Amino acid sequence: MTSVLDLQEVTTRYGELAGIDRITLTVPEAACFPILGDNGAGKSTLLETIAGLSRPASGRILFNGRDITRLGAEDRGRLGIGIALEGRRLFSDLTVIENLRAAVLLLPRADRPSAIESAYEIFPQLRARSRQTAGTLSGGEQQMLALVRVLIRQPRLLLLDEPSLGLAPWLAKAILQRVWELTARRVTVIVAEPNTSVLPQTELTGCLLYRGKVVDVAPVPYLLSLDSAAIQTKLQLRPIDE
Amino acid sequence: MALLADYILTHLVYLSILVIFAAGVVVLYGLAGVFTLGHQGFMAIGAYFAAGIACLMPAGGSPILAAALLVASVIAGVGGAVAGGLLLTGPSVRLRGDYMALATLAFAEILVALIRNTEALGGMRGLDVASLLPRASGSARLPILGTYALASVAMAAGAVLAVQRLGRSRLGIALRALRDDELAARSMGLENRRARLISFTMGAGLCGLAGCLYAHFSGHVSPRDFGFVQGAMVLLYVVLGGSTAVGTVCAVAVVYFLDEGLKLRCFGLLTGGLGDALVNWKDAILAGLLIALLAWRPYGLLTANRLRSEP
Amino acid sequence: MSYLLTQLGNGLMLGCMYGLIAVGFSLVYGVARLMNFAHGEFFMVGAYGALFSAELPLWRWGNGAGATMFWTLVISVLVSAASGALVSVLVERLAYRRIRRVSRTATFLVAVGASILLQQIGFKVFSASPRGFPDVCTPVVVAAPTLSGWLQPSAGLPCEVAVTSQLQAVALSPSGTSAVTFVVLAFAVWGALFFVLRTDTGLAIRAVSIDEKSARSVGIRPQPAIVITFAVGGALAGIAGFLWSLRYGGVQPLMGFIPGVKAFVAAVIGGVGSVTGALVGGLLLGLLETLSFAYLPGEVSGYRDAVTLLLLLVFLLIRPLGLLGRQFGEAA
Amino acid sequence: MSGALEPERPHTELSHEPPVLAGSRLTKFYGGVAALERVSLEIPPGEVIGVVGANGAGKSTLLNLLTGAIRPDDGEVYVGGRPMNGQSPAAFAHAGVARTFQKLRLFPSLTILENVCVAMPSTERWSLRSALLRGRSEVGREEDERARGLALLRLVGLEDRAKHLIGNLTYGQRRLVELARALAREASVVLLDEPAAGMNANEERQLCDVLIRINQARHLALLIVEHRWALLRRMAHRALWLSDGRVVQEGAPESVFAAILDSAGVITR
Repeated sequence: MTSVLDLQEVTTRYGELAGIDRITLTVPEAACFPILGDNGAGKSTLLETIAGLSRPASGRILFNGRDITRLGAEDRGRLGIGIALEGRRLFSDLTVIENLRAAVLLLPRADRPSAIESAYEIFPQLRARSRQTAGTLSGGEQQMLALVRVLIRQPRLLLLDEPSLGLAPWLAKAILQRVWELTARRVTVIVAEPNTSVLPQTELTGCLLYRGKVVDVAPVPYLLSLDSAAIQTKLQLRPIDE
Repeated sequence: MALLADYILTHLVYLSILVIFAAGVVVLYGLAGVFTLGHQGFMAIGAYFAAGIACLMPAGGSPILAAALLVASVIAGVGGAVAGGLLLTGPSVRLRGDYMALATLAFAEILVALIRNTEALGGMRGLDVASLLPRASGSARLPILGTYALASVAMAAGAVLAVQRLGRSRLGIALRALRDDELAARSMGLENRRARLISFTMGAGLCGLAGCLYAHFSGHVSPRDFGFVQGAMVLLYVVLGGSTAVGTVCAVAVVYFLDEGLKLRCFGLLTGGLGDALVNWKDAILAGLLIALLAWRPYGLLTANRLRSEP
Repeated sequence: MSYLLTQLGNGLMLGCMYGLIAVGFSLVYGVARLMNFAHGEFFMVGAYGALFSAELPLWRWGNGAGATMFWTLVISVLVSAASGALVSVLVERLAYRRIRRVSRTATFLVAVGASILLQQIGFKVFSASPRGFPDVCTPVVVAAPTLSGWLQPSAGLPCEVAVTSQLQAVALSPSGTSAVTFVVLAFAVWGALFFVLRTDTGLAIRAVSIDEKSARSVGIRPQPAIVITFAVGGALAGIAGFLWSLRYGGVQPLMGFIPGVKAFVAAVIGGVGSVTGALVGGLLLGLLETLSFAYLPGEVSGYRDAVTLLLLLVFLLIRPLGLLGRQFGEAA
Repeated sequence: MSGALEPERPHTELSHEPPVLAGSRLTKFYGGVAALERVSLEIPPGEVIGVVGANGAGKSTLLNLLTGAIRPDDGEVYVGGRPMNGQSPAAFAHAGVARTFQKLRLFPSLTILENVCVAMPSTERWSLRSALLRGRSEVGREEDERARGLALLRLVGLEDRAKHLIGNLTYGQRRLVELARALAREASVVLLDEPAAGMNANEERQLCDVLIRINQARHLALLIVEHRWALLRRMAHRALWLSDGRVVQEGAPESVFAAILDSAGVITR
């Protein structure tokens, strides 16, 4: 399995604390790669660094072997990297259709209508809401809009930051099920999600973050079994500067 | 030689008036964290109150009466400014950042527009202040000027010391906490209404005091003296001084020296074409320089950019 | 009755001019969270730009047939828009770009500095005496509130700007001037609305205003959107400057300050960040001023500026979001 | 969860006084989304209650409502039996409610000791005169507050860092300073928002020890929002499971954790 994404010793400061610290990570092609960790462990910083929204202080990022460390978020978007930010971050005063139009400004003018149309195929409920301002949608509908804003650009690497935030587990599972169908075996997905029940299956390989460092890359059930004492001993094995 | 002394003493008085005014803004902006653009309104209140009361001086009245009226006019000026300050505490709690700036600007500009349109206050031309200290000329002028200079420097030093002590007191710590993170501070029981009341009183009061001294010393007050630009300049000194009392005094001194220097062709060093150009373009050069300084050190010349202190 | 109509007409036109300036101020605040105090100066630059183009020898006023008049106007509008836009973009590039993200207070002070700098350059390049369109225009004593203002104890005290003069546009009869003003205003207002609400660039600008990080995540570059916003804002203010000087004359370096403040008031009343809000706020303010000037007794109308600012204070206290504005979360 | 060590849960008999903090039918909407719907709970004096649930289930919203940071759209908050109906966070603090925040919110321009002392209930109201003149009584009060502040810092093991700014502290130490600041309020209930997030094993143990000792010594009620069940197993008398803005289950910690596990909603990492 060739690797889609390689991070080499990437460090990004975020305020003073919840940054990421010399992270080295390889994400296999067309895999669903969960990222686990406490709030403030650096999950969002890692995803935003990969998407180009935060500039790393040091280290290199390779996408399909090409160094994209210096590229901005817009250029990475063109290369096929899409991110759905934590907390949905919709353009709440724009209508649903305007949100979609804004999301496809990146594409050539000819492809935009078909891309917008595909959004309604992924989540048909949105068609009835297209004239409504995004802020007035229900929690589930807002999450659907946030997801289609990225999906309709057919990204090759999809980054999801806590997609189940604020939703009842059954609703999150139903919505994300649609995403897994679309991306299985075709799109590489990196998802930061503490609620592991919404993941496509239980036996995925992911990584656990603690204070901006990678504790381990292993199957999710094993990562879930590590408590703070185990993390302590694991990190001791590697030189850490507390 | 007397001319040089006169020049120095006069500028010393204006410098200390500016320091007292800036100390007031340090309390409003530095401690209370209020983005103020209207502090020149408080100074205008102080100046016009002082001018008004000074007019009651009967010609040739006894010096004791003059001294009493002088004290009365200062108290009235400061009191009026404090009243103006209290007026703004209400909105200051509800409005944030930019909107508070616009509200204080509107307050000051309304005040100045009203003054400019009421004949009783001299309208556009302004009021002459029957200076209670005899405007002696010739040899008698220096001692009078000396006492003025001494008094204003003492008051300026007192203002700076008071602001410094306020900063270190428990009230000062509470004000800084409220400025760093208002919700966290209020969740710890810090009632910002009372803290704002106190800091507005002191801030506006100092601005009013500066207004009184300016009225008495310059002998003339007019709406133009309290324009929007003058207010912005003082806020600039406070920002360049890192929102601290001492830092602001240095910033005031530096810019004042620069302004004078440019005006006098670098104290007579540059004569001829370049000198004229310098004087001619003085304000443009000063504005450009201050923009550059701010861009380089937005939180004050001495504070490193890392140490953000922003209301 | 016709007096009321003409006053309403004047009020509408004055309102549209305030609206045009307010649109620029509002858009810039929306997309960059920046109170552009130098925005009034783009209005002045536009006036000088149009003046410059109108004085070009090959387009003398009034001697050619209607066509020359038409082309002169078109050129003047274009030049005033271009000069306003150019200076606006320059100010963004040189003064605001770096400081904007660092500190709000410093950014405001830089804006004041830029405003003073433009006024000073205006004085040196165009001299203080007011100039009207190549027609007679009553001279008015003018001087700038110098930077150090009352800092100079001895030097002559700076004097305040007098009330602007009335223009007697010989070549264009008053009704001709208002007709032209009305057409150009209508075109500019429609253009502003169309640009922001209908075009893709307008959509990008609105997206950046609402949530810059989210806009970047969907591939919109904030920096070009901000530059375009400054350019459009500057152009609209420039056009307003040209029309103002066409109707009221008195093109002098300080002409931008008071209309600039009025535009801030209009933007806040209408709701900062919304284009329609800025236009509505401008119209309201223009009508209020013109009617109060026309109907209130003489000495009271002297308080016109105070009334405008009082309106600002009232709106700030009771409805800071303005009529059509919305809460600007610090999402950026 | 490992739960290796036997949970020595502090046993205090729950008295019949009015609850130190209570919420009835608390509801909060953000746009079209109900962050919290008709949530009721009561915290008797001295009780430790744990709140668990997925991110976005409404835990922080509940905590913000109970501390006055935000106002409920419906329902009522009672502190010591008295309705608070929308008073300011400072009024909540004076009524005896203290809190910490999920994202650290210490005061950067103040030293660590000042961070703690600023939260102390200043009996004497500020006045300009006392601030400027600093008479004997004022200095005396400052000395007393400094001593109490240092005692709190000693409790969390940071007394030697009193003069430092928060810049040069590790993450765990900052959490402990925030705890000391909350305890400085001498409140009847302290609400903690994910206090152990990002803490290593010994910092977590130290936090637990401090909380247990304070709970027993000062009969201080605690509401702890936390993902790490191990900490709640050691301390909590009761647990409350929030999901999608509603209370799913409330009761003994073990029964609530068991309910979460077999609902196949493995919530926590």
